[in-house]
Order: sequence, then C-alpha cells, then structure tokens
Amino acid sequence: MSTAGIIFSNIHDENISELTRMRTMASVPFGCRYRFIDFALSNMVNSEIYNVGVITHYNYQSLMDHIGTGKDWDLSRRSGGIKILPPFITAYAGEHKLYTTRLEALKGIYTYLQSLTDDYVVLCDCDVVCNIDLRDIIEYHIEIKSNLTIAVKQVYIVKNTMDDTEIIESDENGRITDILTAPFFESGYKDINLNICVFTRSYLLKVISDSIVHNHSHLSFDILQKNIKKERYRVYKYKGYFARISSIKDYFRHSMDLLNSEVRTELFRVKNRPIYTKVRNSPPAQYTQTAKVSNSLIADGCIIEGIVENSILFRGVKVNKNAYIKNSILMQDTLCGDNVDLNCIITDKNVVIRDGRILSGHETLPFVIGKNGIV
Amino acid sequence: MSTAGIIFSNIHDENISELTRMRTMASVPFGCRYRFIDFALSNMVNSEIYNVGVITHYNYQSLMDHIGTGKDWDLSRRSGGIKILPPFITAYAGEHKLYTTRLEALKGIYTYLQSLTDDYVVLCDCDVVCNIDLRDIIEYHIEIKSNLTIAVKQVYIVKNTMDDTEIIESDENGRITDILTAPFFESGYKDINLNICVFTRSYLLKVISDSIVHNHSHLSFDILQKNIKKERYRVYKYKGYFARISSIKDYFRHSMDLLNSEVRTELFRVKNRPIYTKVRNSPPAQYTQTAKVSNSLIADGCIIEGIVENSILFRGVKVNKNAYIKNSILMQDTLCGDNVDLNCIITDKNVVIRDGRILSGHETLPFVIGKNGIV
Amino acid sequence: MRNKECIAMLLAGGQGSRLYLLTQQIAKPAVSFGGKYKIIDFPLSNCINSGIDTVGVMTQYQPLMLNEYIGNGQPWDLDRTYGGVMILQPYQASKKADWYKGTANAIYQNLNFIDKYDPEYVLVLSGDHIYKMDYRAMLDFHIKNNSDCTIAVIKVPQEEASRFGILSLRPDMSISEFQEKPKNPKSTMASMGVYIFSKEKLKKYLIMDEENENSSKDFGKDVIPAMFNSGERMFAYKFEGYWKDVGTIESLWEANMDLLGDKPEFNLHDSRSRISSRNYADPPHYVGFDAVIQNSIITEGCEIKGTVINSVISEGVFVDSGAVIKDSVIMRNCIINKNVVINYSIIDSNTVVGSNTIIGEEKESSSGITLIENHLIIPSNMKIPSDVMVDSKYISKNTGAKE
Amino acid sequence: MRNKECIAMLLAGGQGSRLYLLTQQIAKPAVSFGGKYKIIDFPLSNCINSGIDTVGVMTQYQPLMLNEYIGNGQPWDLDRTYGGVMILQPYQASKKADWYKGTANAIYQNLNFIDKYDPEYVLVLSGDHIYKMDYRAMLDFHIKNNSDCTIAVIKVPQEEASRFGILSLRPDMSISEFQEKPKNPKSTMASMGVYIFSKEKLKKYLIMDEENENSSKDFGKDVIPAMFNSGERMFAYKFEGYWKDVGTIESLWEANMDLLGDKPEFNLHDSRSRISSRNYADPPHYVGFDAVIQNSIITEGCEIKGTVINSVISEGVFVDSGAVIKDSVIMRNCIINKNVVINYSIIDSNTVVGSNTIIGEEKESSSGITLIENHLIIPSNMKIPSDVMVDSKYISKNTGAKE
Repeated sequence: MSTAGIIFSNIHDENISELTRMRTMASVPFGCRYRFIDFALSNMVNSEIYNVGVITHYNYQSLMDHIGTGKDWDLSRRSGGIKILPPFITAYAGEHKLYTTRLEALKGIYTYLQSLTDDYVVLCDCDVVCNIDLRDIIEYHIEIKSNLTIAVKQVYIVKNTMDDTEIIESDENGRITDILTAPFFESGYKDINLNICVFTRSYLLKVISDSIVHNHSHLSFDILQKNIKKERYRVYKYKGYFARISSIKDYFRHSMDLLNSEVRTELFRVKNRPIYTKVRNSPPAQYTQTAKVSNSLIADGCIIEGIVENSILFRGVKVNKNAYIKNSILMQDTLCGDNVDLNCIITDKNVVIRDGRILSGHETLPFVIGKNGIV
Repeated sequence: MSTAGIIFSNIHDENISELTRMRTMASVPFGCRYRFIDFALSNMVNSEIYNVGVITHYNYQSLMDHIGTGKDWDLSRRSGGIKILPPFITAYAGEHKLYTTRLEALKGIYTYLQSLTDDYVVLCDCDVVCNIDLRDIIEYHIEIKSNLTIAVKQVYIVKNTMDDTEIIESDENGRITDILTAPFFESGYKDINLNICVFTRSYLLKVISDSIVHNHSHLSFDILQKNIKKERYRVYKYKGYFARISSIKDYFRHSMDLLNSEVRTELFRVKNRPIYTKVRNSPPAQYTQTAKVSNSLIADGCIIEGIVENSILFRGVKVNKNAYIKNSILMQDTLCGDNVDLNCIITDKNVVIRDGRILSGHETLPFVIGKNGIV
Repeated sequence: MRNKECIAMLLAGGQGSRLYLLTQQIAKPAVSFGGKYKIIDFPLSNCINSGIDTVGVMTQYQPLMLNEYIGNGQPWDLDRTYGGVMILQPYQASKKADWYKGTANAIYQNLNFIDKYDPEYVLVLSGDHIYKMDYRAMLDFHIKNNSDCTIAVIKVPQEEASRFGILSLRPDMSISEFQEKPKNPKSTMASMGVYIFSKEKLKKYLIMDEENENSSKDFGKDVIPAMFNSGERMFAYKFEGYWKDVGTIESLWEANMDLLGDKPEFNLHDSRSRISSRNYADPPHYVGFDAVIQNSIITEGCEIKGTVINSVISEGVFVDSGAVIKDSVIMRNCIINKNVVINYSIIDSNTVVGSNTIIGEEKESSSGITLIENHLIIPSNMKIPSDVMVDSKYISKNTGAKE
Repeated sequence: MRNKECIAMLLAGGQGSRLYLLTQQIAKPAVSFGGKYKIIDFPLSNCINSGIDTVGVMTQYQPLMLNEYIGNGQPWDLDRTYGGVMILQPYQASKKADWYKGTANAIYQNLNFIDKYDPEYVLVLSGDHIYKMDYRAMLDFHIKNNSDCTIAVIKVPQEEASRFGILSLRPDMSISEFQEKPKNPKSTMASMGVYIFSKEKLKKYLIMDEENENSSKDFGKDVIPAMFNSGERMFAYKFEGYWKDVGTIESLWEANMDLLGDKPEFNLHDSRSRISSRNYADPPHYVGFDAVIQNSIITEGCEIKGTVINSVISEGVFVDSGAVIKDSVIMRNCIINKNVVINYSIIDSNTVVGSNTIIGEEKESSSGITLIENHLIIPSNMKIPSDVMVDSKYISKNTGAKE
C-alpha cells in the first residue's frame, strides 16, 4: 500500500490576496511558526508518505526557501523525498500555459504521475489546517476497493454564506451520490469536501488522460459529477479539528482559534504526529521586567517588553516598552516601537510600526500591513 | 574572500538543439557519466564555493532530477548549498517575461544577488568542459583589485569560421582593451572568452541596477564594451584543457577528445579536484566471453557482448552479440541488438537499435537518434 | 578529495561528576542549557559559524544520548559527504583495545582521523563551555604569527585567577610563562581550553607524550608544557566576550541567569552568530489569561498559566495556575502543577511536581541550589528545602517517613 | 516521533581473522567485493530496498574505516533525521565500561537504542554475507505466522550441511529441531544468520541471557536455543536466491567469480534491487587499443591496456600493456605494470606490481589463492608462487635473498 502525495500550492492564492502577493498559499505564515504547507506535509510524513510532489505555478521562491533541502521534514532523500513540480517541466506544458484548476495542474504533471511506482496517490490542498492520519483514509480506500475517496467533515452551513466550499452527499454506505459545487440551499448540517482525497493511481491516470483527450478542465464538474453513478467514489468522514482558510476573515478567525486549548491539543499535541516546520534556530522568547502577556501564543525569538493580549506573535517579533498589542497577528520580525497601540492588526513579515503609532482594524475586517511595510 | 557561484543553465540551448529538446544545456549528458553542469559545479565545489545558484528558464525537470538534493556534490546544506533559480521568482520577473541573454537572466535574480553576503560572484556557462581552479582567478581578481576578471584562453582562430565565441584583447598588464563579439578578422592566435568570470559583487549589483534603469539587455555590448576605458576589467589567462560545445559537431569532436589520455588526465585525474556527478549505483561493467573492445570509454552498468571501437558508452548501455559499434556515442540505457552495425552515431537516452540495423553518420555530421527512439 | 585547512577535535569525554545527578545518564556536553540548547551546541555552532566544517567529537562516557543528539549533524549543517561531524569512540585495533586514557591520548588515538583530512591546522575544543567565538579570527591570528600553538585566553577577575590555567604574556602576545591553578597568579589571563595547533607539531608532541610513561596524557598538564619547554612558538589569542565554564551546579545556574535581563550578559538574540540546536517540533508557547512572566525566557512547547520570574523555562514545560517559579531553571517537559512554589532550583527534564509542593528557598546568592533529578514524580504537598539533591531515593525516604 | 515498525541491528563486529591480511586494518564488513562494493553494502542496501530505514551497526574492531565508509549514511539513502544508519560502539556507563562480549551482548548493550524507536520487530543481521534479499517479505511471513522468532534458511548441498546451523522443519515451516554444525545433518536447511524477533521476546531473552553466567552471549549458540527450549513460536523463512558466506579467502574469491559469465550466478545488473555503495567520483574506465577483456567485470576509474580474463577489477586499477590477469580479484587503485602475469590471486588495494613480475599459478580450483596485502610495492621481475600470503616482510625477505 505504498502511497505518493501531491500538494497544490497555488490553487487558492486569490482567496487571501493580501498575503499571497509575493508567495503561494502554501507559504503563507500561520500559527506563530508554521506555513500552511507544514500541515499538509506533516500529515503526509506522519502517515508514512515519503514521496511528495508540490505543484507550483508562480511566486514560489518563498516556498522553495521554506522547504530548502526538505531535511526539516526528513524528506531529503535520494529516492522519493520532496520535489517541487514547477510549471513548464513536462511535455504537456510545452505551450507554457499556466494552469488554473486542480485538473489542469494534474495534466501538467501527468508524466510525473506516470513515473511513480506507488499504488495510491493522496491529493491535498494548502489552505487546510488539520492533523489527520491519512493512513486511516488510505486503509479505508483499499478495504472498500474505492477509486476515489474524499475526506469530508460535517459542519453547519448557513444559507447563502457559502464560498467555494463543495458539499458532498453520500448514501449510508459512504457512496457519493452528489457533489454540489455552488450550493445555495437552506441552512443545516452538511458534509463539506476537505480537499483531501485518495486516488487509486491507475484510476487517476485514466481520469487525466481522458481529460487531456476531451479537453476537460475541472475535476468536480467535468469528471466527478459525470461519473458518480458508475464509478466507485466514497467519502471518509473525518471528525477532528479542521479549518479551511478562504478569506482574510477566516485567516484571522482560525488563527485566533489557536488560543483555544482544545484546538491546540488536537492540532499540536497528537502523539507521534507533530507538525514540522522549517527550523530557524531562534533563541527562546525573552520577557523583560516590564512584560505583561496574557492569552497569547508566542514563538521563539520574540523579545517582549510591552503588553500583549489575545495575540499571535511569530518568530523574532519585538514588542517595545509600553507598546500595547491586542487581538493582533504579528508575523516574523515585526517590530513594534515604544507606545505603539495595535488592535485587530495583521502584519506581514518585517513590518516596522514606529513609536507611538495607533492602529486598529476590526475582527470582521482586520487591517493587513504588507511585507516590509513601515508605518 | 567568500565567493558565491552562478551557473547559467539554458543560455546556449539552441546550439545543440538535437540534445536540448527536453532538457537544458546544463543537463546534456557528456563523457559516459556526466552532464555538462557537473564540470561547472565540480569546479565550484573544488574551489570551495559552496553557495551556488543555477539560473534556469524552461525544460529544467531533467536538471532538477540530476541535481536532486545536491548531496552528490556535497551541496545539500541549510545555508548555502545549491539552489535552482527558476523564472518568475523575483519582483523583476513579475511580468512573466523569460530572459534571453545573460544580463536579462541576472536582472531576474537581482534580489537573490542582493541577499547574498559574499564579496565576489563567479559566473559560469554550462557549455564549458574544463577542470579549473577558480581560486586562482579569484585570488588574482582580489590582488589586482579588479571589478571584473574574465578567464580567457589563447587558441588558433581560423578566419570566418567563428561562432558566437568572443575574442578579448588586453594589454601587457592584463587590462582588457577590446571585446569583439562577432569577429571576422584574419586567422591567428587569439584570447577567447571562456565565459567564466569573477565579479566583485557590489560592482555586479551596480551593473545590473544600471541595466534595469537604462533597459540594457546585453552584458558585452551594452555594459562591458562601453565601460572598457574607465572600469577595471582584467583577463585571467588559463592554460589548461578547455572545450566549448557550440554545435553538434563540437559535441562529437570533444567527446572523442576524451579517448586521448592527456585530455583525460587534465580533466579527471587532477589531485583533489575530481569531477562529481549524480551517483546512479550501477554495477561495474560486465564483459562476456565474446566481448572485444578497443580505444573506448565505458561507464559502469554496461554489458558488452559485441565489438566496440573508438566509442563512448554511457551507463547501462547493452551491446549484444556480434554487434559492431564504432566511432559512436551511446547514451544511458541504449540497447544495441544482435548484429547491429553503427558508425558515427549519437544515441540519446533509452534508444533501442533493433537486431541487424546498420546505421552510419559522418564525423562532420553525426547521426543523432532522439530520446526513447526505436530504430 | 580536497584536504581541509583546519579541522576541529572536540573533547566531549568528560563525565562531569561535579554536575552530579544531571550527568548520571548523559555526558556533560549533553546537559541542557538556556531553554533549548545543550552545552555542545555552542562549540558545534561556533565551528560552522567560523567556516570549520569538519569536527571529530571524542567521547566514551554515556555517549548514547550525545550520539543521538548529534545524529548526522544536520541541525548544525554538519551533515556533509566529506567532513561534517563524526563521533569518535574508542575501538579495538588488531592487537589492543584501549579506552581513552586522557585528553591527549584521545586525540592520539584518532590521529588517523586527522590524517585523513590532512589539515594544516587542528583546533582543539572542549565540550563544557558556554560562549560564542569566531575561531576563524583566532586561526588568522595563529597564521599571521606563524605560531605552533595558539591558546585562547580571557581576562578573569584577580580573585578568581587561581581557579584557572594562567598565562603570562609578552607585548607581542607570545607566552612567557604558564601557571596551572596558581596560588599567586602572575596575570589575569586565563586559558579558555581552546587551542589551535599546526598539525605537524601537534602530531609530534602527541606521539612524544604517548611514549612518555610519566605523562598523565592530558593536554593542559602534559602536552602544552612540553611544547613550551621545547621552545615552540606559542601565542595567546585574547578573546573578548562572554565565556563561562559550566562544570558545577552553581556555574550552570549562573550561566542560565546570565541570559536574563534587559541587556543580558550573554545575548542569544544576536543573529550574526546564531546557535543551532536539534529541534523537537514543539508548537509555540502559550501564555494563559492570568500568567505573569517577568525577566525570564520561555521556550517553544510551554504552556504557562502561573507565575515565572527570573527563570529559564525549557521546551514543553507546563506551569499550571497558581504555581510560582522564581530564580530557577526548569528543563524539558517538566510539569509543574497548581500552586507549586519553586525557588533557586534546577529541575531536570521530564519531572512532574505535584500540586502545592514547595521546592527551594528564596535567597540572595547562587549557593545552595536545589537540584531535582529527571523523570521524577514528586508528590503533592511536599516541602523540599534548599541545597539538596533530590532523586527517587530521596523522595521515597521523605514521603515514606511522612505516611 | 513515530515509532518504527521494524528496525535492523547489524552485527559488524567481527575481526574476520580467516581473511588474514585483508582484515589487518579493517573490519570484515569493510572488505571489498565485486569491483565497487564493500560487504556491508549488501545488508545496508537490502534494508533500504526492503523499506527498513533504521539500522544500528554494532562494531568495535577497527571501526574507523567502517565509520568513515558509512559516514552519514547518504549513499544508502540512510541519512535520516529520525532513523537512518547509526554506528553503535561500546561505551562507558556511569559505573562500568564494557567491550561487547558476544553478538547477543552487543545487542543487549544497545537495548536503549532499540527502545528509542520502540519497534514491534527487530531484524538481526550479520555483516559477512553476500546476498540480495527482501526482508519485507520475511517480515510479512513473521507477522502472518504470529511468530516470536523467524530464521531465514537456505537449502545447501547435503555434503556441505555440516558446516552450517541446520534446522529441521515441520510442514508449516515451524522449527522442530536445531543442530549446530552437525556431523549427521537431519536436513539441508541452513540458517543464514538473518533473524526477525518480536521486540518484547528479544528483550526478554537478551536480559535472561545476560544474567546467565554460563552463556557465551552468542545469538546462535545461546539465545536461539534458549527460546527454542522455552517453546516460543519459531519459524523458518525459506530464501531462494544467491547467498554466500565470505568468511574465508577461498569463499571471497568464489563469490567474486560468481559475478562473471553470460548468466552469472549472482546478477548485479538487476535494477529492481540495486546495491548502493559509496562513490569515489572516478571517471569512466578506458580500454586501450590492444586490450583484451573477456568474461570480466571492470569498474570506473580503470585504465586497461593489457589482458584481463575471468577477473574482477575494482575502481582505479591501471593494467599496463602486456600484463595478463586471469582468474583474479584486483582491488581498488592497484597499479599492474608492463608484462606482469597474475593468476588465481587476490590483490588488496593500492598495491603496485613491478613489471615482469609473476604472481600465482594457473590452476583448476579455488584452493591455493595467492593473497597480496594492501599498499605494497612489489618489485619488478619477482616470482610469487601460488598459495602464499604476501606482506612487506615477505617482500623484503624474498628480495633481500635475491640480491
């Protein structure tokens, strides 16, 4: 039951364009010390998937910098390991077209998928925060002899508030009966597509080659919906913590979720399944005599002289004396000067907030300050 | 005197398009077990340059496969090591234009060059076969406080037969006095540009930023020729073996050079300066009772039952009984069937020559059989 | 393969018996320091930061944890195909089997390791000091002076000089006299235990020392004096910066405390020379609603709900609400339950302290540190005084007595 | 960290004294084989090809070359952050210092290494056999049978059975009887020295064995019989394929010869299970104008101008014109000068043979191999007969006598 992994690094970039101007969704920082891709990658490694391809498109330098040699995920290997799959690398992509959907991306790596020897392929998006044992899905997939098994989770959906989340309906045997790509139904509990799925590789290759021949471009519309009746598509019902980030509001809300002890336990304190990330070798966080911190997550490398409440501080953040940071997310190496007052702010990397600045957003519309910004 | 390296992987692809349809110049196989980039990379590693960026453009999957983790050159490192620098990775390349000259390529990696901490940068092309101690050039560059030092070699040039090789004229102090980019002079001994040069990094950054501002696009035309009088440009006179591959005829001729013991000694038997390549773990070459081989270079992994003369056999080539291979270059995993007769043939990877086929090219126009071809 | 200009030989053999319970199961260089580090992180990081990429680590006492910690050297960028970090343990040769008999003998037994890389210079380090140093600058000094042996020295207070090897220097920094732990020190320049040798000289004196039956096979006591007495060119390289021998419980505690403050004596937040360590994939640390953290350092993986003042808290430590930790060092994965009070203590890793227990006493100085062993379970409502060593025997004796 | 399903413990401690001069300075697993391999490449490659990525290599005899060869494990894709290949040498614990007293004791001393990865199964290997084997299939067999200990066996010719540990089997492959080198073997199923244990059982019997003062602390002699006598579930896994113990000069020579031929007994060109080895960056080998190479294997870095028949030539060997090498094994970097004649010999690495010298004699069988030590310089015009061991003393004696 050898399995390869494929991660889509760019698919949802437009959802949080404030943070993806210079990077892929995969390399957006999250949770003090992680990038989104760390969750997908760690889930794979922790599920003994050691052959992982990351499909990229544009803006992937920060992703390459983050992954580096792959050693931090123990994926620096002669055979297998982690591979960046950039555009223009295969015969199909000869026309230098860039893909816009998952299926287009998969067409671009058709020869790569052909060259694998694994029986199964796990596909995973990068806007997904969870700690899931993929072996459970793969074993289920094998046991029921499925062609495609999609992980779903039951959540309460409010009418007319849906983004591009897909709803998957299935019968009592877990057989998929319908896939709703743009639902505007009544409110209620629905199974949503986690965009984590297992394909039998031979079936995946068949789907892609069919799509190339017929010029199909969308996996759900053009393939899954049409074949629901005749193919073995199943759902796997996941019950653990799951967050999908499809707007900057989501980003803010799910970041703040981490201040909840239960969420932290489900994400970070699972036995044998830690979330790995690039090691930066920052020294431990330093609190001075004047520091006052409550209900916050603080990364290594921070130096805190001021007041921090309900906030997320990434590595290397410095909070000067009398600064008052609340309900904010400060990314790597943000510097908050003396007497700064921040509320509902998201700073990207290397932002400098000068002494005395007072900035405030709202939790429904946090104020995002771009990379290297000086305020 | 810390120095970074930059290798151009695509610049000369069009010169031997027969072999670069699916790969960069850098990843064209050469000399039984190498790719062109192995010479540039090994020269850097052997000269204690451990921070190497490879500028790529298109068709670089085979290059990424070849380099892998970088471990085979001891360049798998947390800081430094080998980095692929694909297009679209920097601010300058935001418009998704692909570069066509060295200077355009350098503009694309301006921010990368800015981020380095090294004082000097060695630039190197990928169509260059030599074993050179770059430390000698760098030390000379530092000693004479040069801004740019270009390695040259004196060769006999025949009138009107020049390709795009540049001729560099210098005075008795090594100061460059003229750069001739399209010479059609009389025959004679001239210093040709090896396309290996050392820049002081601060000067290189100045040149690039000037070029961005003034929209210059060619290093020699737009920068060097114009500034010859006022800037410190010097030549370093290299005397060792050097081959530049600018046509398929060159490729054939310089491959056959390797059958010359002196060339092999100068390239491969230099103390402390071996040429590294990707390790393939092929078993040693196997000769059967009927094998008959003379004046040939044979890689590990070959199985030889037939006759081989004046030829270059890459890894995994199989020569069946009564096959007669002469004056040919057979790349990785070529299979020559029984009673095959080949003369002046170049086979790309995975070619199959069926039993009894007779093929012949000429040394001035070797017959090239493309990758995966079956004859 | 290329030869190396300079390789390092790191003497990590010491049991460090003055660290008592902390080195029961591990070698001294594997002792924790500063929240996320082991002592050996400092010389290893110094090496790679100085461009020295080949380090032989000589060890024979409880090497398992050290071996495991160093692994393939990847955290320090020392996982090289040629060079990198290698553990050098004693071994059996064709005819004889020898444990290392002293620091000089340890290197003597590994002369073939040195020969393999054929360096011009050999840097000899020990694994029990906390400092950041650019060995490259020292090597340049060694080369410039055409020295045979260069010893790094640091100025120490006059009153402490008698605890060190003291060097008297001429104006050109050449060494005019040695005193090993002198009663009446003639100088305040103390040897840091960091040596650079020109390889051929090192080899010559190690072979001579090996043949000398009266030698104790020690670098400081035998090899250096022998070189000095033979009139070799010996220089001292003056180091300015933080340097601390952490060979005792008190000095280990002090060195941890030196990391605290608005302007700490030893600043780890200097990004020019980062200290690398093996990472355990812990999440960021969480600070609770009512937590108080002052003048302390807190490492990833912690959950702090109580009060932490003037303390160093390592990875994965839980401090429950109501607990108060002052002037203490808490090592990896300890659990400090509700209303525990800890003062002037070092608590080794994976220990659980039951609620309401009181450990140590408030004091003014570093003497009388309470030391708690690793993997202990300390019951609730206990009272452990200052200046004791607590292991499982202590616990069972003192709780047994109570019931 | 995740636990591992199965880890391997590789016993590489043996001096291999029956390989004489070949193991003067190196451990047996570091002996060269098949042109570009060391013996240890085979078990290491088998492990990674079987998906076992954690291997402890226990060694104490001349480990330096083996340590250097294994390095960070990178050639075998065993340079892992978690797992990978690790050298386990004897060490000093808090109170005692012990060399390995036997194969069982070597693993006993490293029980904490095993515990760290907490595997369900432990694969025990030895470092002196040449074979390609899928340990995964054996592990599946072990699991399917709910076995406590599974021993890999191979069918040997009846006449050779008395040289091996022989197992009698029931139809379900469970083991009914053991015979160690029996005079009258009851079966032809020989143990290959490859064991899979369920971890808890292994631990239990190793601890029992350690406490047993009469035990010789050997796997085959003590631990396996003890398990058998206690009625544990023990099965044999039948291996079909090439397997050779290369513990003697003759068997090492034979194993090399088994690589030759149109259909070699042992085929290295099978790409499904590639054997990895450390690479030395040698250029391709060159075959000269008048060279004759028949039924031989030639490795990278060679320059062959003479005649090579039925022989195995390692990396970087020079064979000058007029030289004739037959039925021989030439190891790394030897130089064979003009008109040298070599028959039925093994020449260890880096030896130079002067022109016109004659070594060995043409023969019919593998007995009476001439063995030449490494780094020798053999003068011109010498004649070395068959069945001798040649070291520097031999050379000086025989050339001294001539002059």
